[in-house]
Parts: sequence; structure tokens; C-alpha cells
Amino acid sequence: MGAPIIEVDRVSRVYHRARRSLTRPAPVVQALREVSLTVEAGERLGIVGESGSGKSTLLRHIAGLEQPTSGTIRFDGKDISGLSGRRLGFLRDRLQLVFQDPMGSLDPRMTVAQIVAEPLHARRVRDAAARVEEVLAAVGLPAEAAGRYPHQFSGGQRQRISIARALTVSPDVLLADEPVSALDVSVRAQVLNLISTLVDARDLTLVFVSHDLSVIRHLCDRVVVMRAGQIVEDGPTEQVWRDPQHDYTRRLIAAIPAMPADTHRSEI
Amino acid sequence: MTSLLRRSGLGRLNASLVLGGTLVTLVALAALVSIVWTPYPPMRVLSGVGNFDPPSGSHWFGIGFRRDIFSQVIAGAQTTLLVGVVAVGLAALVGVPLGLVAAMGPRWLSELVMRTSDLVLAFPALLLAIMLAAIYGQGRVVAMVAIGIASIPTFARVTRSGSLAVLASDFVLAARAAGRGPLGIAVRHVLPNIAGLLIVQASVAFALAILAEAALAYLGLGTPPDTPSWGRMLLEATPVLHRAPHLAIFPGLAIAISVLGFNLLGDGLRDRLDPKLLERS
Amino acid sequence: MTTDQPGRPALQVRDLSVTTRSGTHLLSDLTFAIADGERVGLIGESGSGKSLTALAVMGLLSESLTATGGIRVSGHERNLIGEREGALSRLRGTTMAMVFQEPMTALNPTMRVGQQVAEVLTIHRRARGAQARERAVALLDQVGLPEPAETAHAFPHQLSGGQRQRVVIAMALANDPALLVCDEPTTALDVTVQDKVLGLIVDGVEARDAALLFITHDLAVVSRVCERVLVMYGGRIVESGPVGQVFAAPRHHYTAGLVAASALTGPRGGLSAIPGTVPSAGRFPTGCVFRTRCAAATSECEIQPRWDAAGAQGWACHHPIGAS
Amino acid sequence: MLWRLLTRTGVLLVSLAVASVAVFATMNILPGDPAEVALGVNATEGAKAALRTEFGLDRPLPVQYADWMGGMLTFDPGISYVSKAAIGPQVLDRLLVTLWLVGAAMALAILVAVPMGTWMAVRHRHPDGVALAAVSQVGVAVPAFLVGVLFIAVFAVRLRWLPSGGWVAPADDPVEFVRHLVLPATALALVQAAVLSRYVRSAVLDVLREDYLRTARAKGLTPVGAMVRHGLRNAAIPVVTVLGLQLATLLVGAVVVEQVFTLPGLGTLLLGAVGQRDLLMVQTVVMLLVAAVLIINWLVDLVYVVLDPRLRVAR
Repeated sequence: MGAPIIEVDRVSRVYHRARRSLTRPAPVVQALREVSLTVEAGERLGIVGESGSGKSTLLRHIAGLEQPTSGTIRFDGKDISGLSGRRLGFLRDRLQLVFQDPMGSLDPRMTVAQIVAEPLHARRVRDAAARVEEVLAAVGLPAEAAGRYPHQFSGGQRQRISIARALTVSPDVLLADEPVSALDVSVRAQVLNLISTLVDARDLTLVFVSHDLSVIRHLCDRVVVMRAGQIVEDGPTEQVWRDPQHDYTRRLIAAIPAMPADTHRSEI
Repeated sequence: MTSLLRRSGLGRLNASLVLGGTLVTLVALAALVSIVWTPYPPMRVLSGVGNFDPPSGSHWFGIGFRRDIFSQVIAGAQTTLLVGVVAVGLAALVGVPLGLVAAMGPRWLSELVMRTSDLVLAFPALLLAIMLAAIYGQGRVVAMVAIGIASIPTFARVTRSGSLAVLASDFVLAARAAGRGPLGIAVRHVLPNIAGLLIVQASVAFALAILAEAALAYLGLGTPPDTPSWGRMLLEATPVLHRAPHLAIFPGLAIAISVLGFNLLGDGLRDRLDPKLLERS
Repeated sequence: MTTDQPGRPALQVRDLSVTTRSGTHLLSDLTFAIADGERVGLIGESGSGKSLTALAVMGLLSESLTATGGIRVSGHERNLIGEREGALSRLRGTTMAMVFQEPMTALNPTMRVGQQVAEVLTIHRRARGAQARERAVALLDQVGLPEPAETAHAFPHQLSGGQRQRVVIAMALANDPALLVCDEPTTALDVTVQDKVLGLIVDGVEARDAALLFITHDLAVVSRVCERVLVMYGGRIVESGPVGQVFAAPRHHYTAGLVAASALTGPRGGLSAIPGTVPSAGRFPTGCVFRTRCAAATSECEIQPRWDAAGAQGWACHHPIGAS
Repeated sequence: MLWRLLTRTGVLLVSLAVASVAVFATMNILPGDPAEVALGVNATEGAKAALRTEFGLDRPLPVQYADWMGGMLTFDPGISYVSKAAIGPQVLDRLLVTLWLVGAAMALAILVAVPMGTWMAVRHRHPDGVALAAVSQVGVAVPAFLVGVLFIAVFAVRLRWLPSGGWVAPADDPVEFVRHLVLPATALALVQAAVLSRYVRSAVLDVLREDYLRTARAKGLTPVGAMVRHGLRNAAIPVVTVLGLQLATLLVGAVVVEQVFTLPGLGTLLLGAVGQRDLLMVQTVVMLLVAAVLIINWLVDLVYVVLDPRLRVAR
């Protein structure tokens, strides 16, 4: 633990929709409202929320993929909120992403080697072959996977490819946007184990977005709960789980159906 | 045949692809062969034949106005393919970059491109050709340019909608996160993923170009009289149709076969080339 | 069992198999029954064949698939497999009804929702005109939609996902079916909405003493909704029994793996997972369908295991857990 | 709803203005000297100057444009350089013929294409559906003028059932009017029907895959009932868009078919004007056809709103 690595300061984001009525002005969507959040180096932070809560939007802002309407985002002390794609090179070296849809996030026309090497190629690093082999091994894929195409893999394996791509530049921070939501239950545990192991082994800071609080409870030390573009609760995961303060968090936890083997709820 | 066709998806798409490919190859072969060899010089008035002799062993498609119809038909394939290639090439060369700009550029530029293409859509190829012909007189160049310009909007639209589908995908987001710039994304991700879509579009546009060229030639606005052309053959055949139907049948068949070929090829390719992405767009 | 006595179950499926034209088995020898008022869950991962089972029961399989075996519902004499389309149409929406996974696309976008609900009454001549419209509003009220009279005039795109799923449920329950089939009805919904929709389904079938076939991949949802569970893998039922019993003491290794993987209670990085991945349809091994991913598999498993039972719990495994 | 009407109408008006400038510019700037085009390269300088003065071609272009546009709006776009007769009345006479032809062809095409396309889609796995699809594929490949030529050969020349060309106004003799309209309208319609039926087929196929159609079946509707009550209206939405675009090709097709059947419509007028290098006439007729296409697309856009409630209002 230590110094803050990501600082989100009163960030708002407004999307404008196309105008549809003569009498009413063009509708606006407040995707983020004055969100403030600090992530410390080495932390495992979970962001939980339902659809439309702004959790994925927040993640994309942190990754420098979208620009806030107001507020600032700093990475390791450097303001990234005004920077264009070209000047975000330093961020790309240190922060990488894993996406939800294991098929949609891999270009179907590229081989696994090309996909995994893309962060290096974009840096104009020519010889990436050795690095590709190394990260494929790290995520538990055989070396011959490099020459194949995404559609030749199962959902879980594709998510491993996606994780491998995030690791090629040896980032400090890993952002994950619902990486296990599209996976079967039996495969979900494999991918969660992999993420957990890699985060430990490589001293990564993890920001993990999910709609499923029980996944975050397993993986993260701290959780923020989002609703309608705002953070409504922020605290250590176990504490939030056992003693939610905000009314919405309480309802969220109460709505989670209990697993038959889930002994925890019966303790309360 | 039906049992093969009935086996739903795969059987049918292969049939389209194979049949379309065969027909297109046939037309291309006719054009190529006719460059080096035709039974008779296509446009030469022959001696020792009647005006409208029916098909025979020495004149396979018969005689029309004392010229050999078979020679004219295979030489006419040259005109058809030339007009098609130039028109589709022009449309793709202009339309694809415009579509890309419309998909990736700022909103006002996108609006400008799309509104303009809407407007050009209101000028069908034939109308453009008629306007140009009124000024410059008839000619193959006028036909090619008119058909080409009229096909630009569809290429721009197909490129734009295909690109938008690709750009909305997570793998483009992943590429941005990996540090790729807009140009890298366009070249590395968008173009390879819409290539199939564009090939299909080119095939369909080719079929439309053949139809437009034939119509122009029939109206006397396309290919000049000294060059073999299917549309013009039909024009010349019309007044004598009741006496010599073979004058119209063979060029008519040639047009139908080549249009059918390119349409089937497009259909077959559509099913073959990455149906998933096509569905998304 | 074949006589039409009052105690006959609402749904009876016997040796149901579904094959493609090329002969691939998608479902193999499914046999199960659901009594009136009983709520049965059908769980499995993607590709296990659970949605296909629902469609087969409803007689809505695609033309390219062939079903064999027996499907019988109470109140209809004949086997639904091989039954004429007209007879099946009369059963759908009355004796048996279905709720689908995707509420966003399950409703006709160009028809007002009240009309869509009323239609299920008018098709089966349960009501006409103004009376049907009134009943539709009442049904929308029953499923907890606010201002039902106004909502009836809305188009689907004006409603949220949860609201649309309520409309679908209202349609399904309109003619008091004896059997309700739900295919992942809450998978596309948020957790807080899911909770309410599940409550609605349970209340709806309880009030009508209807049988429920509830399909899901989520073990926790099954525990919330159902009394009995069928576990599917590779187009076969590998285990069945009362929910508590099956999840607390599974006998089949697949069920055990599924329960362990769902729990998320192990140490970080040490969750128990089922090795490998679910094969695609038609790629499952012969014999026991799970043997390629099963730690306990032996050469014996190359033969299709027999169905064993102890009390209400049954399984198909050569080496059931807790046997030795 | 009102907002959409206003924005679309705005787009239409701007499009019409831009299109008219484009047509005017093409016909007046590209040729260099319209007088030379009209009189030929060998015309004397004096004759050209006389023509320029007579038709005001020596005025600045914006003035000429304003004059022409003003004339278009009052149905009096000017005097033909060649025949020296007023263009307005000629165009109006001819317009009526073209409208009859296009209208009849469109109606016929829709009547054939909608059931045929639906059948092709619903039976797409059966031999009859596949065969019908093959027929439509061939139909698309045959140009309308070829069908016209064959029709004349068979029905007019050989069988002598119907006239091979010409025109009788409906007021003069309704029976002869129909007899003269049948062949050209059918020739134009058949190809159009083939094209349209393929769009109907793919629209219906798309709808067949929709979840709500399965919902309709689960409610107890038969496959046909589900298609009629829930499918067709949704399938109509993409088909209506295509109809607008198809009308543009139909207008152009009419130009050619009028030539085949020597009908006194806009097409023959236009082609005659091209042959005589009558630039103002060409310019006027082209603009009229383009305006027709734009207005049709505007109408289609409005029909859309009626069909698709998602476009009506946001909540």
C-alpha cells in the first residue's frame, strides 16, 4: 500500500442525445456526477453497481479513453483528463484494461500473437515474439496458441488472451470491466483465480468493475458502490458487506439470492 | 439438386458462390479471349452472308446486319467489364475514404458527407449520364464516369455503417487502450474487418453498372457505334425483332448472365465472409 | 401412468431426444415430470441444452431439429411430439405458457403492450374487445406495473427491461396456465429488479397452483425459486432431486464442481474450478458426458452410466460422491 | 413528431436548393458556352451571339439561375433554345404520361413482390421457396428495356394482342388507354418486382428471427397468424425505405421504357432534348425528376414515423 496512483476529483460527464421534440430541449444524460475517488498503489478496488450506474463509464475515464465534462483525473500525480490519445503514451505503459465480452474485445481478423503484441506494436516495438510467448505462458495458454484466431478458443480462453494482452507492457495498474460476467460458472472461477494470482505475483493495482457484489467481495479489499452516476458508499469490502450504511447498498445486498452453501448470510 | 439446396444455409450459399463464380469467370474469359481472337472481326460487314442469317455451324449465334453476332457478343464482354471495373473502381476509390471519414471524423463532417451522399442518391446513373451526354455527346467515358459517380453514395454508406459497427466493438476500445491512434485503428482494425463487406458491395455494384451501361447503350448514349456493345446490339435488333429474334436473344442473354453472375457472387460472398460482422452492421 | 387420472403430473417428459439433420444429438433421453404446483429448476451452463428443452416442451423447436420421445401435459390426451400445429397452438398460451430471457426483444416493438396482453385472451376466445382490454389492464396491475391503464397504452421501448419482463409475465399468466416455462427470465436484469421479478413468478404460479419449469445457470436463483432441481450437462440430465439436498450433498461430480465454483468462498486465487471448458454441441464424449473434465473418471465411464436413485435424489454416475 | 417533420422538411428544402444549383451549374458551367452546344461547333460567332441575347445567356449566371428557378416554381421555366416554344406546357403534358406509367408499375410491383417475397422467406428452407428465390434472382438480372423489347415481339408483333407502343389519354378512350399502358407498365413492374421481392424476403427473414415472433407463437398464434399480426408491420419498416429508393430507379427505368414503347412521357422528351442539344429542356426535366425523388424520400421518412412508434416520441 502507499501513495495514491489514481485520483479522480469531482468528475462529471454529460452525454447529449439527439433532439426529438420541438418543445423540449435535447435530452442530456448525466453519466457521472461529481465523482471523487482515490486508488492507492497496490490496492484491490471493486466498483459495483447496476446497469446505468456509471461504473464502466468511470473506468473508461480512468483509462483515458473518454474525457470528463468537468473535474480532473490524475495518474501518479499527472493530470490525464485534458490529454489527447497521442499524449497518453505514458499511461498506456502503466495501465491496461480487460473487457467484458471475451469475443468482442478481440479482433476476429488478428492472430493471438498480433492481438497480444498490439500494445507493443503501437509503441513501435518491433520484436515482440519473446514477450508474447512469455505472457501467454503466464496466463496458462500454450505457445502454439499464438498462431491461431480468437474464434478457435472458448470463452474462458479468450479472456486469458485478453489478460495476456494487458500484461505485455508490464503495467502497474490493471483495470477490469466485468471480465467474468459473460463466462460460465465453471470457467468463471478459473479466470478469477488467474487474475488474483497475477495481481499478487506482479504487484498490480487492481480496479475491478462488476455488477456482482459477491465476485468483488471475493477479489477486492475495498469496494465503492455506484448508483445513477454517483458513489453512494465506499469502504472495506467485508465491512460494507456486513454492515452497509447506504440504503441502496442495503437493498442491493438483500436482493442477492443466497447460495445454498453460503453460510455467511445465516450468520447474520 | 433440391436436396442439396434444401440442406439449409451451407448448401445454398455454396450454390450461389459456385454458380456466380462460374458465370463471372465465363464472362471474364470471353472478354480475355476476344482481345486476341474472335471468329470474325466483330464489327466488319461480311461478304457471302445474308443480312440476318440464323445461327449455323460457321456463325454460332447467327448474322445480324451481315456481321457475326458471336464475335460481337464476346467482344462486347470487354466493354461491359471495362465500364464495370472503371465505374466500380471510381466509386470505391472515392466512396470508401468518404465513408471512413464519415465514421471516424467529427460529427459535422460526418453529417456533411452523409447529406451530400443522400443528395447524390437522387441522381441515378442514367440521369447523370443524360446530363453529361447532353453536354459532351455520347461516349464510353461519359457512361463510366456517370455510373461511377452514382455508385459513390452506396460505397460511402456501406463503409460508414460497417466502420461504425467495428468502431463500436470492444476490440477497438482495446486497441485504443493499447495505444493505437486513429490511423492505426482504421488500417489495422476497421479496414480488414469491413473488407468482406466491401467486396460484396463491389460485386453488387458491378451488376448494377452492367445494367446501367446496357441501358445507356440502348438509348444511344453509351458506347459509340464502332465498338461492340450488348446494349447497342439490342437497340439495333429492336426494329427487326419479328424477322430475326436471334439478334436480341444473344446479347440479352449475355447481359442477364453477367448481371446474374455478379449478383450471385455477391450473395455467396455475403454468406461466406464473416457473417457475424455483417449481422452486426 | 398413461391413464388420465387426476393425479397425473402437469408435465411429463419421457426419453426426449433432439437431433439435428446431420444426426448430432443435442438432447438425449430426458425423462422428468413436474406435478401441479411444483417448482422445478433446470440448471446447466451454456450449451447444456436447457433452453432447447424449454422450446421442445413448448413445441417451438426450429424446423431443422427433430424431437423424439414423449411430452405430455395435463388436459391433453396425446403426445405433443408429432402433434398437429393447430392443436399445439391451442395449448400454447392456455395450458402452457413461456417467459423468455430477453425482455428487450420479446415484445413486438410496434404494438402497444396492453394490446399484446389482450391478444393472448382474444386468440383463445377468453375475452373480446373492451372486456379483453379491461382484463389486460387488470393483469398489468397484478404484475405490479404502476398506472396500469396508462402503461397499457405504452409501446415496449417506453418501458424498462424489468417492466417489459413484467408485461411478458402478465401475458404468460393471463389464461392461468397449468405449466409455466421460464427460460433465464432474470439473466438480463439487474439484481434488485431480478429479486422482484422472481417474487412475481413464484407468487404467480403459487396462486394458480401451476407447475413451473425454471431454467437458469445461476444456482442461487434456483435455490430462491425452486423446490426441486434438474442438473443438465451435454444434453443429458446428470442429477436431480430436492434443491437443498442436491446442493448440500451432490452425488454427481459435475454438480459438485458447479456448487463449489459458484460459492466464491475459497481463498483468493484458490477458488475451486472445474478444469477445461464446456465442449460445443456435438463435441461431448460418448459414455458419461462429463468424463473429459472429471477427476474421478475411469475407463468405466466410457459407457453411459445408469440412472441411480436414493429417495428423491437421482444421478447418472459410475463413481458417485460418497459411494465408497 | 412535429420536430421530426420540421427537421425533415428543412432537409428537403435545402436538398432541393442544392440539387437545383448543382443541375444548373452542370448544364451552364461545364459546357463552357451553352450557345455553342445548342448550335454546334461550326456555328458562326454572330448566330451564337444572337442566341445568347435572345435567351439571356449573356446575363450573369446568378441572374440566369434566379430566372430559371423562379420559372420552375411558377411552371414556366422558359423557352426552349431549339423549338423556341415554352417549356412549361410541354413538360406538364408529358409528366402525366410518366406518372401513369410509374404509378401503375409501382402498384403492380408491390402487388407481386410483397406476397412473393413473404413466401420466399417463410418457405426459404423448402424447394418452392428456393425456386422462387432463384426466379427473382434471374428477374433482377434482366433489364427492363429487354423485357419491353421481348413483350413487343411476343404480344404485339406475334400475337397481336396489344399495341406495340403509343399513347391514348384516359379521357379520350379508357379502354385503349389501358391497352396501351399494359405492356410498358408490366415490363417496368416485373424487374422492379424482382428487386423488391428480394428486399421483402430479407426483411421477413429478419423478422422471422425476432424474439417477439417466438413470443407470439408461445401465446398460441399459429406461424401464419404470428406473421400476419406481428411480423408484417415490422417487416414493412425496412421495405418502405427501399420503396423510396426504388422509386428513383423506377423513374429512370421509365425513361428507357418510354423509349422502347415510344410513349410521349418525360423520358422521350428528355432524350429528344439531349439529341437536339436543348440544354434548358434537359436541365428542367432532370431537375423535375430529381425533385420527384427527393420529395418521395421525404414522404417515405414521414411514413416511417407512422409505422415505427419508436420514432414518435421519447420518454
